Amino acid sequence: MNKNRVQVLSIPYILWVIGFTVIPLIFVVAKAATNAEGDFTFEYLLAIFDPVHRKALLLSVCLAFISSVICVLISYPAALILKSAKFKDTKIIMFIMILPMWMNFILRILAIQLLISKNGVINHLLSVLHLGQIDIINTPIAIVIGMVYDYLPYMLLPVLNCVLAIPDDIIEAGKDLGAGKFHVLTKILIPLSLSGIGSGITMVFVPSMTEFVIANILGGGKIQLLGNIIEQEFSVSMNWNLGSGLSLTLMIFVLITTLLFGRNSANNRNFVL
Amino acid sequence: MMGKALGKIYIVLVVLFMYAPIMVLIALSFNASKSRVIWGGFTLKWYRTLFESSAIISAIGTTLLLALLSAAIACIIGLTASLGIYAMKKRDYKIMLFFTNIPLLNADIVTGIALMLWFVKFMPLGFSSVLVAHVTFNIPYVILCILPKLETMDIRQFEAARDLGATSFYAFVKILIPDLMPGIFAGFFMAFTMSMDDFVITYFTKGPGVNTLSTLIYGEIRKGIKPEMYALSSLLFFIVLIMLIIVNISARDNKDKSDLAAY
Amino acid sequence: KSSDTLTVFNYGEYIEPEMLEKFTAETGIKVNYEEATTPEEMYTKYTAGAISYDLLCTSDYMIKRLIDEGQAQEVDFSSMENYGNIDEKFWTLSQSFDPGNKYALPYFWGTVGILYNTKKVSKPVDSWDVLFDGEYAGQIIMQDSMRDSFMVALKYLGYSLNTTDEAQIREAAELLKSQKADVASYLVDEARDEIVAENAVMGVVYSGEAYLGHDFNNDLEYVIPKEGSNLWIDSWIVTSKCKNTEAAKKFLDFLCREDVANANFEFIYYSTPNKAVVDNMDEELRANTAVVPTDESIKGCEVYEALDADTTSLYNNLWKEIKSE
Amino acid sequence: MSKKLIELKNISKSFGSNLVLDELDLYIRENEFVTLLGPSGCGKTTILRIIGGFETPDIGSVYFDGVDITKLSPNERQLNTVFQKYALFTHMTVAENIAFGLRLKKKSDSYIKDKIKYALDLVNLPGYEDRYPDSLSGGQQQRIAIARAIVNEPKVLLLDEPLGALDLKLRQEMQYELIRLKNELGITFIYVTHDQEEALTMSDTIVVMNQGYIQQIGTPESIYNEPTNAFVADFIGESNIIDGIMVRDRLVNIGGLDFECVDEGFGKNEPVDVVIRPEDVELGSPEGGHTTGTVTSIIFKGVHYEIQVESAIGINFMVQTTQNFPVGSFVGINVIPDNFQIMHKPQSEDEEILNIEDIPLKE
Amino acid sequence: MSKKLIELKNISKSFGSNLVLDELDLYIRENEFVTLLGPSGCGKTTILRIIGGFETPDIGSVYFDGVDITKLSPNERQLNTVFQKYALFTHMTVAENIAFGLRLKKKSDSYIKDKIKYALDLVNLPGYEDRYPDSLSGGQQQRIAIARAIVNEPKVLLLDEPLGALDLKLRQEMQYELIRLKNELGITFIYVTHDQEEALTMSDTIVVMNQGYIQQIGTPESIYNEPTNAFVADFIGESNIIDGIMVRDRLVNIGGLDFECVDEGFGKNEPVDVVIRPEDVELGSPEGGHTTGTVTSIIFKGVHYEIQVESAIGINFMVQTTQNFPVGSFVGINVIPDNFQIMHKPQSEDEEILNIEDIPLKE
Ligand SMILES: Nc1ncnc2c1ncn2[C@@H]1O[C@H](COP(=O)(O)OP(=O)(O)OP(=O)(O)O)[C@@H](O)[C@H]1O
Ligand SMILES: Nc1ncnc2c1ncn2[C@@H]1O[C@H](COP(=O)(O)OP(=O)(O)OP(=O)(O)O)[C@@H](O)[C@H]1O
Ligand SMILES: [Mg+2]
Ligand SMILES: [Mg+2]
Repeated sequence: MNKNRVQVLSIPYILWVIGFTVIPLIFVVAKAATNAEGDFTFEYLLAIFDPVHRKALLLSVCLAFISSVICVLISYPAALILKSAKFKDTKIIMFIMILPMWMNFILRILAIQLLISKNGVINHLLSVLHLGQIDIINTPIAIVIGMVYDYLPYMLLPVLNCVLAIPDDIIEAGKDLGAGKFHVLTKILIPLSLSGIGSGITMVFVPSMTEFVIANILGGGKIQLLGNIIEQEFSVSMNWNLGSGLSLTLMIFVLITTLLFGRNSANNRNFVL
Repeated sequence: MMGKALGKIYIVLVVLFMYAPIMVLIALSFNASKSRVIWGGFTLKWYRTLFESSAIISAIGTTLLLALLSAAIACIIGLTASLGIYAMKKRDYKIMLFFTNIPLLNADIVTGIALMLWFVKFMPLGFSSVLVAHVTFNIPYVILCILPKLETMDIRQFEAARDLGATSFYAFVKILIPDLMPGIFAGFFMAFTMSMDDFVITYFTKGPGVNTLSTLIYGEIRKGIKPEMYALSSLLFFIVLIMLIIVNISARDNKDKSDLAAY
Repeated sequence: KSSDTLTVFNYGEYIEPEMLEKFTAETGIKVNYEEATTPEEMYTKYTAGAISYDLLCTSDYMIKRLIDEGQAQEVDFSSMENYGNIDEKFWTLSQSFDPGNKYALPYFWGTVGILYNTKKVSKPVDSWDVLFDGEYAGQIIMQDSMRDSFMVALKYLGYSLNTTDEAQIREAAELLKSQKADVASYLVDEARDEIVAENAVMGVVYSGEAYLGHDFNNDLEYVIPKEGSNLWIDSWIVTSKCKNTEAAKKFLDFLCREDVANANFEFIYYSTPNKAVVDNMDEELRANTAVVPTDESIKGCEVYEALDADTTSLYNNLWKEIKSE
Repeated sequence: MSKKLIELKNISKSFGSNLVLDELDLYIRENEFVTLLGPSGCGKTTILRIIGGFETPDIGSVYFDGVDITKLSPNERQLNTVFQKYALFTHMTVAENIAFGLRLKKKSDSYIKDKIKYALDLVNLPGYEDRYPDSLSGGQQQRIAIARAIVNEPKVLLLDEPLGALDLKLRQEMQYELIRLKNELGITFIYVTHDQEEALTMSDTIVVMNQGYIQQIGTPESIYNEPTNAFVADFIGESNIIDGIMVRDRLVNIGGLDFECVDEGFGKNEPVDVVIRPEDVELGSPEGGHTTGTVTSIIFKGVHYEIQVESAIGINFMVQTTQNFPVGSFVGINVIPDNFQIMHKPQSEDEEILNIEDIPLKE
Repeated sequence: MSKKLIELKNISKSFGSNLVLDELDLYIRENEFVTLLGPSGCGKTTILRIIGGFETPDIGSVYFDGVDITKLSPNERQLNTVFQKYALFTHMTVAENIAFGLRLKKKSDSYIKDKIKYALDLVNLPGYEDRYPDSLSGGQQQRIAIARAIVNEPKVLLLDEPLGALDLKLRQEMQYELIRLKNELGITFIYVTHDQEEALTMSDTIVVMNQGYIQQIGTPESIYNEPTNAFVADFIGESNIIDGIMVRDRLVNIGGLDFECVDEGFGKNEPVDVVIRPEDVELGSPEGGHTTGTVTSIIFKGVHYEIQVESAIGINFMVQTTQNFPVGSFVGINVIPDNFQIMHKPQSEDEEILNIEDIPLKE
């Protein structure tokens, strides 16, 4: 009986989505499917296949993917360590993780630039210690560092949440049956925290696909991601049609991937509200 | 206990990574030189001039209000939405997630311009339009934080509460919410942060006279960020940090007491 | 009364805030002040129509576009009390985007040139050539702006920066592509800081930044290459939506007043077209070519004209190609 | 007799394609102690959950005091549940757990405090107020679950194996306390247990179920002594269930030997199931036995020994006796006529289940 | 006798300030079936968890086959556990749950498939391969937990109330299967149960605990028939524990009346605890009784009736008998000398617990 009643709870959100996501999206679709004169055209929807755009898309996917993976690789062990430390107050950890984000984004990225640039803080330290120099500014590595830095909390929080919620007795059962640390990880912890990792990946991968500020500042403007192109089309070239077209195809591309993965857990629980 | 020590080192490294740029910003707030790339000696003057700038003071008010309100509204809508989505069948569930992801996926400028074009049709641009825009891009973060939590929730406790006479709302507040609290918290934090950070969408949807820290900072980029901004950020950081420590200590005190009482 | 309020749209940090208060105090007209970072942002927000702006300050080519689209009101500037403060030569220069000087009032102006570190660059810098000869490979900063980058190449090649000749533009693009390997980074606003921090030895910057840069690092010098460069003028227009033209005019007149113009100048140190201000400047400042370019140095400079659609799209595509190299 | 308080009418419930309850009818009288008994997975918990309002039946209705409450939500029902897996609120202390229902009813703080103390004393855990459920042993958690339910003094208490994790001594104490509660407060109990002795000791009425069907409803003694079919006989206590042939009224043939019994009304030479409780088989000296046998195994069970005897008539008897007969000893076997239970054989293998609807419900 | 496989030496463990195990020593021989028995919260689960490696003792060591394994992690120990609360992997099907340990051992798919089938048959749940734990009843989950542990054929199996949620029939079947496993595979069992009959039936050795101390270690019969103290006597089965005075060897005075017994070596006129099992109290006609009494209550318990008799000597006897004596009937009471258990009285209230270290452990 009650499943339907619970579903009703999402109505405000559905209305919101229709009002402020779907309708604006229709504007975008309309722009994407017409040219400057307002005539229907496929030109901009297919513009993604232009070699320049394709290259940028590929690079974007690549960097976003690498950043997501690194975020997972950093967050997951951290979550495990925090879980094993039996730290009770998760809110404090979350606070510590998110606090840096309360400084303005652009300031933080500029600060990273200060850290890793040629005459930056790190190189200063390294030269004082006679440890050689790093030269990563204006390379994809710098962009990845920036993305990881900026999006790490969005991975950490859901992953931490999920990992901490895994009951200890299930982990004990796994160990009891002979699972070493590795197998406990791969067969129990990870499967049970997939939804958290999934959320984290969505929140890291998806926004980093359209990221452009990081690429501009840390990449020295030499690396062109799809986000830069879309931004450029909108804000400099004023070619909204092309910008919308690219944006829309990017969106479809990513949404289809998320649809393919979707929800893995069986949803047959009873829900009595 | 090698593992424990290594674990601690790891956490310290992660925290270091996250806080290194913050340290730089804090250092800059004490930099007498107006340029971020030159160290001009130590000064506190930016902290003083900060309070003399009415533009900054009013922007910080707007920013915090906007972030708090939009995060709170997003949490409420996102929480109810998550519950609803959780109860849905697989197909509907996927469709909902699909739409949830859209605001994350649109380049900010696309969202910003689309929302602006849409808003001008029926509402004056002003604080409320920015608020609506912020809520819109905040909700997905809240949902993405709460849904995984819901998946691992223990529904039996909820049933027990219902059995003991709690209405579903009461049981929801007393049993589910505490259970979901970490997720809600995470969602709120993220929403708050997104809102504080956003420039492009705010820019296109705001009315005249409405300024947030972001719009101020972006306006300053050409001439060089005003050191007051570093001071402000650092101040904000310290205030939150101190609050955190106070809350933590008082919570620990309480815990100690109840721990004692337990034995 | 709304007629006593002006909604003013300007670049960020482009006016001394106290001047706005002063204006209100003097005239009783309230100012609703809005900022933007790029002309395109302004255009987008303005044309969306959500906010009815009365006055707008933006760059030459955007002024032209707005005028062409009928978004500007004709104003009789000569009837303004402080009309005479504006140097005659800027009215002339403005003709390129505002023939007849019917719409646009020059506010600030400047050039694009090379900011370089005299300690690190031994050879004399007077030509765009230093950016292309490979000697300072990896230590050069270019503008992350399509038009400015093309401008550099076109001027270096000896063409007009407003050329619509596809072959010339393509030639410039090829040059930029081959240069990319030598470029440390393409930056806009951070360029100056990078040179100040000596992460790069030279870069293409706006003259206004050159002054600031020199302020932080005395080794920095600014030069407008001999091949010529871009000369830009930011001007005010009264929008066609403006109801209270009188108040708007008062505001513009106010800006031209010497004390006000001087305050604004000292707030940003961009070149001012206000000759009263220039005349009263102290010697040292006036000698700085970044602040007050000599007529000699801007001899080869041109003002941007709006490009036709085909050329714009050619520019766009080539620029994206350069960036994706 | 007191009125029917709860009535289940024609309840069916399936999970997916798995039919768990099939057209089930059942009523519970006021202040009655009804126990549901049946093998694991037979649907006991499901019935409780339907009564509690946590599951909606696919078909059928639930009545409370004559009112249809099928669609009522759990909090609107005047009953409380002790869950099979405790379902304690992990983020609350023991005291907060117990106070939960009372706070909802806006009881005064002093009342709540008293009640918590009373309930913790009752379940033998005084001083555990401030512990968290995670730090309790299994049995302690179970007792808190009981305390949490009873402080609310509901009209009906649903208990799903509430004493399953307790040792005999504590279980007996708790049984005693529950019965006292029932009598003092007039609570109606619906009880699920897998412990037959508990069921027999505590219940007014026992409902024996199998695979979603009710097999028999009756008093403990009628269920134990007069099981309606071999399933019930076998399930309730241990039994020797032996093939026999009814020679005539009051005479049954087992393994070629005739035994006197007290049952009548079977067809001549009808094959029947003969049920003999192990404690009803008497062992003695070979001479005095109706038949004889050899002891093949003996297990010590505390109160008695459990002995397997291979009898001369080819039948293996399970015998419970306090005497010790060593393995290999030769014994006489006797059963008094009263202790034979004669039952119709089911027509088919499945008949026990399929035809169960025909079994008249006890009024 | 077979070698000691597991040895706990001087184990102490506390949670916070709560001392749960205190200097405990215990060993388990190879292929032995050892049962831990004790009241709720006495530390049984904690012992299993220490052996399993889930808790580290504060003091003391655990030896496996002579090797100190105190610091070894659970997966490196050659033992498997059936957890009190099942701890099934909710994200895996039943089959995947069962296969878990085997896959880790890189068994072949066909082997695993066979084992799953074998284990599900064993626990009476064939065809449940693809169900998820959430969709199983309590007893079904418990059986899957057993299946998951035994397919690994560990050297030692730790079972924490593994049959607690099962009905008598199934429990007996499972008991039988477990014993068969023990004999066939030579598995050593460490078993926790709150069911004394189960303990008596299955165990080679029973360890009776109270509040973290071992009270008695012995065979089922010695524990039942010769409890070392009143706690054990009371805990194992039901008992009449009566104050008496030892008149002289083999004569005890209860309520002013002398009874013959078989115990010797007590001081003259020493006050003692006299323990009489309820099934050892014989009721008959008043004439033949050593003393007499009146039946005050009778409860049907299936196998027998439980009768309370108020005796003429002022003592209330609990009696178990298969005969029915109506309430109020006047009866004779007899106990044969063998059935008196005479025990020293503890010096103080707490002595049972405090002085327990002095009780010699059975070797
Ligand atoms: N959520 C569910 N989804 C699918 N099947 C279920 C679900 N809950 C219960 N079942 C099935 O319904 C049947 C009855 O379950 P129920 O829990 O009522 O049994 P039970 O009589 O309480 O058993 P036990 O004594 O083992 O607790 C079982 O076969 C079980 O597998
Ligand atoms: N994590 C813990 N924190 C604090 N106290 C605990 C914890 N685990 C167990 N205890 C306490 O230790 C004592 C022994 O617990 P244990 O689980 O060993 O009991 P048990 O003998 O298994 O009881 P039961 O038969 O009820 O399961 C109990 O009093 C319990 O409250
Ligand atoms: Mg059940
Ligand atoms: Mg236990």
